[in-house]
Amino acid sequence: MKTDFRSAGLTASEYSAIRELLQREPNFAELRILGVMWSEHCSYKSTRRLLSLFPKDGEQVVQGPGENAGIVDAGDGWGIAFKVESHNHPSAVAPYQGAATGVGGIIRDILAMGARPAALMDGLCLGLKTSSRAAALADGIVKGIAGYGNAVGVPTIGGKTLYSECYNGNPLVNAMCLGTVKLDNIVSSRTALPGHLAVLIGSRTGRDGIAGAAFASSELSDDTRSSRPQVQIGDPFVEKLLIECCLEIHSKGLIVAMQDMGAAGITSSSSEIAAKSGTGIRIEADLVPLREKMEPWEIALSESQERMLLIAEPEHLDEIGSIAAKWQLECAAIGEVTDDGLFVMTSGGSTVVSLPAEMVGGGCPPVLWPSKRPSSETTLPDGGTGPLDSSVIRETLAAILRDPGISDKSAIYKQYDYMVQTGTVVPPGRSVSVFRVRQNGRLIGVTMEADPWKCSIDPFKGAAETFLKALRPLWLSGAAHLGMTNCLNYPSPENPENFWVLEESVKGLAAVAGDLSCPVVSGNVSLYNENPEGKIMPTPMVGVVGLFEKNLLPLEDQSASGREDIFLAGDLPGTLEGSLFARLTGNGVHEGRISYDPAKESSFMSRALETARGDLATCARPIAGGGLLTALSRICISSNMGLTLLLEPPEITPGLLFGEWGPRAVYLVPEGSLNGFLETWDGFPVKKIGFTGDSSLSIGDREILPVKKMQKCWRGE
Amino acid sequence: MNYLAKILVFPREGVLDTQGKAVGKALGRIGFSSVKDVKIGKYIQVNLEAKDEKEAETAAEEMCRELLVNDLVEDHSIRIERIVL
Amino acid sequence: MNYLAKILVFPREGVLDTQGKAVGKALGRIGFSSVKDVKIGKYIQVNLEAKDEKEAETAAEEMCRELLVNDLVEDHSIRIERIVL
Amino acid sequence: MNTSVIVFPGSNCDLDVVHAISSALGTQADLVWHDDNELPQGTELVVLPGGFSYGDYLRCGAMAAKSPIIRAVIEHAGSGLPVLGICNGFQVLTETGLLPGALLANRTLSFICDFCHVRVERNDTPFTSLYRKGQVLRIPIAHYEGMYFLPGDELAKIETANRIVFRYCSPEGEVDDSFSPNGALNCIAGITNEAGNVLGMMPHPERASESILGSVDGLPLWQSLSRWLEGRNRS
Ligand SMILES: Nc1ncnc2c1ncn2[C@@H]1O[C@H](COP(=O)(O)OP(=O)(O)O)[C@@H](O)[C@H]1O
Ligand SMILES: [Mg+2]
Repeated sequence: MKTDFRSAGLTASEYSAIRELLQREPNFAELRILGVMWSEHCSYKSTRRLLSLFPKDGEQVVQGPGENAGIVDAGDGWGIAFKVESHNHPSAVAPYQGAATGVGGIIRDILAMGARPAALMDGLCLGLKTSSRAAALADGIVKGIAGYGNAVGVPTIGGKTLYSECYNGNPLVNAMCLGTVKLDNIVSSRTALPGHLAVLIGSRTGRDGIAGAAFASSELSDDTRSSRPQVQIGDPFVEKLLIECCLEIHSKGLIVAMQDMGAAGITSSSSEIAAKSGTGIRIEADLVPLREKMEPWEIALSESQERMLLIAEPEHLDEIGSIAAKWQLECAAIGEVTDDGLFVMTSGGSTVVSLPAEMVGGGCPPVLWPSKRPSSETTLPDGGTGPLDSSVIRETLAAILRDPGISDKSAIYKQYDYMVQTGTVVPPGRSVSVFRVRQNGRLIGVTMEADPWKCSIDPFKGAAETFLKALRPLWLSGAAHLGMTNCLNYPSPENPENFWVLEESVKGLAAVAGDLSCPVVSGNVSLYNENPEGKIMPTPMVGVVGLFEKNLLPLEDQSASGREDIFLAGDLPGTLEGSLFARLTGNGVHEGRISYDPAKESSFMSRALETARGDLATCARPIAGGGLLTALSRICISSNMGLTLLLEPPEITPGLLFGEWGPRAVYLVPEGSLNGFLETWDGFPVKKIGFTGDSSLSIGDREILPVKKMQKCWRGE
Repeated sequence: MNYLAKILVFPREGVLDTQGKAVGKALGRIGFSSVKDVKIGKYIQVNLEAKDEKEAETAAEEMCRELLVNDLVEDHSIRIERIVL
Repeated sequence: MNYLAKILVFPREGVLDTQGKAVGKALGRIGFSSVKDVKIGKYIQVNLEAKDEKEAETAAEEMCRELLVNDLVEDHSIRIERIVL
Repeated sequence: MNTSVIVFPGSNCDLDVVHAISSALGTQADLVWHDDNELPQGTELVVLPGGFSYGDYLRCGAMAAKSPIIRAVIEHAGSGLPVLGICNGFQVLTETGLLPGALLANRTLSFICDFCHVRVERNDTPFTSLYRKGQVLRIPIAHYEGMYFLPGDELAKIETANRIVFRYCSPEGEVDDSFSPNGALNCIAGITNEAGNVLGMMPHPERASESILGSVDGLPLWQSLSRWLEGRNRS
């Protein structure tokens, strides 16, 4: 059969590299396999070099990137495994199933570490509600996350949702999972030895999603049906059984190594285990339990969901089989670990694939796309920046509270079971989500952030700010960060300007990771997020995990009693570039300069942690999207309490009220804590700006909005 | 005139029928050993007005395309019946 | 011999068909003004072995009683078809 | 209190119930696999926990109701000992026939996870003796199919027989359809069998049993059961 490397998704130079490495022509099955494994999605060929810029080490890091998930130390011998993964392309085509299987996939990554999945977060970038297509996608995506996460019994405790036109046809679905694992009981994928068996547990294999990874590595075309892989269907019921089954097998000490089957199914899972363990592996296609008749190469590449690959010693096979039977799952020894370094697949007694495992998993030559700084400096309108009068403030604030990115997200997260596992201490809807590790009682804070607008203005500083936006709420609540995971969502890297933006963003994230010692322990890359109608803004999605000291409860972020002073910690005016205010009004975009000041962030961090730990405030909230007035409004809205700002007219500028960027927070401080609070913040810009009470938000003696009205705007009533 | 469009929607060939699979297993477990396979879909019955059968059918097809069926994962079939009161 | 038991299950008269109502409204909203009423039920297709049609039908009835249908809230109808290979 | 928590394939609140009982009463509960034919010796309380048994496919609770262990649960109930079905467990109880009615899709046609308020209608059951009659509980729900349904005449019968234990209500205790999150008939959130020893409820008491989780209004339920069983053992 004449094999066409292009239809397998390979370039001419990759094809010649393959012939070079093999010293022969690959056969049809091998070509298909390499086409998938050397796709962007599986090989990270465009970004491997960039990702190596991330600082990965820290004393709290138990497992850095390279395994199925990273692990950080959460005290008392327990660790938190976590990772974020995108399912953008599938969700654009089949929103419910795409989002559902995204959740299923990330859960299995956590499971593969031997961890019990304990919490989910979802980062969603959705199109505008005014587009009916985007609205239908958004609805399907949320229902898919709910449908899967709820049934599988892992609470979705928070996330991030933002809206822009650029996501109308390119929605982003970034699912993050966190699991708890005993540190002396972590499973690895690099511990296989020759003679061990490869055991497949879970669902039967069908034709789902064959070559799905390759699909995720190109732009979306107009045609949504033809040339698509078969849509993968998630079965959360089977996933729940798979979790319990694998954890039971693991608790009996029967697992040598484990790997989930994600993109490129059996091929990627088995070749990765072999490559990382420095062994070979031989899979017999005929032993794979099938749903329908399939060719060996299809079996090799099927992305049927809810399957795990276990490596086990032969004498344990029976016991593994009986545990799988108890959980009503398929279980089959489909091959064995060998010592020849080859990934081999046999069928009907003959060899259909024989490739160096190393070459399948990590052999794709890196691609160095040209990089070019975009020439067209976007010139932004420079509106008036003088003091604002009350009616403008009122209208602007009302518009901000109604903005879909700011307004109430409960219509989304109430569809998620965010309480199952009875560990959710701070539910969705807050600036930090917090769950309790059942095994040791410790509290873990989690945040997820993205700010594509800031990344569009300056990808380095924008990405750094994105990361910091995820860190600051943790510090304010009292959690010390342990590590970060991220998903790099970008358009095609083949465009030099896109690639430059990607490079700069990675550098920005790496800078923060290094400067503030928040190592990157896992992540995911999703490129080619574009379609004929347009491309997405640069959208790094950052997830950060933090740990609370023993017996410390998270500091509130939205409660006022009417007896506190309001302090602003941080610079008085923020910066309007890339702010929501600038987007809504096209005004004042040049007030303040964007900056990244690691020393200042670090100083902010220690004071914020000290404030929370010393119980020196009753409420703390970062100033982020929508600026100071928005942060204050959120407190008013949820505590049903007004406040008065003591600002003089020259200070009442858009930058102060609506500026963003940098370490800034509002604190509510009761009288008894004033001295301690001020001592803690001595040496950092801090200023009393008002007090709580009454039923409206006012500036001086001018009422801006009654709380009732703010609540209505925010709830979209 | 009044017609009843009876629409069956079921998982496409090759698409995993998670529900059917689970129900098939359960039937086996409670003693129906003769069961070889179960598929589960939706049955939608639309009562609509149309001037003739042809028009009713066209309308039903359109409803399937627009809302009732996700043709990435589902197939469907339609039967039109005249309602005689 | 192989038979296909085609089973329709739908909400009983008097039981609120929330989903049917919602779909009916949605169809109206997107422009299908001729729709008067929508009912939504389940379509279950059981592939089973039986010695004749009668036996297949009895088995299917029993499956409905035992598992597939909850008569408190659902009605059902069964059609048996012989599968000719 | 000797508790058996039944685990069906797809149950996901089983460990939560075990945890709540142990933190409320300091006693350990046993997990019992649905495939077993017997309850452990000495079982006093049986809990059918929440979750998605068999994926909630076909009808919630329908396939679980056919599990081997159910016969033992029915016998247990027949002996007058308490059986508690929470959420999916309630659905299993209606499917087994231990409780009347059915739980249909929420009128919102969406999954709802939230705190809600329910009023205690009876405190003369093994489950509720430590509540006040009329007490309002703040307690979570998390379900897609929670709209309690029973045909009119039968509904009237269980009302007359005073079998409603919890009703959805306002924070102040006013019962009205507008406070029912799912559209349940007569705002029914929990009912018992005739003898009063089988309770099915949609809200999750195990999620309201520790102050760190935002409510302890579920605690008295475990304490009531424990006290009732102690009293029974004494007599
Ligand atoms: N997709 C989601 N899933 C769960 N929770 C979400 C989701 N989107 C937003 N939230 C929650 O709603 C709150 C507000 O979300 P958002 O406006 O996106 O974040 P921020 O508060 O950082 O501006 C956050 O507490 C977040 O955890
Ligand atoms: Mg993995």
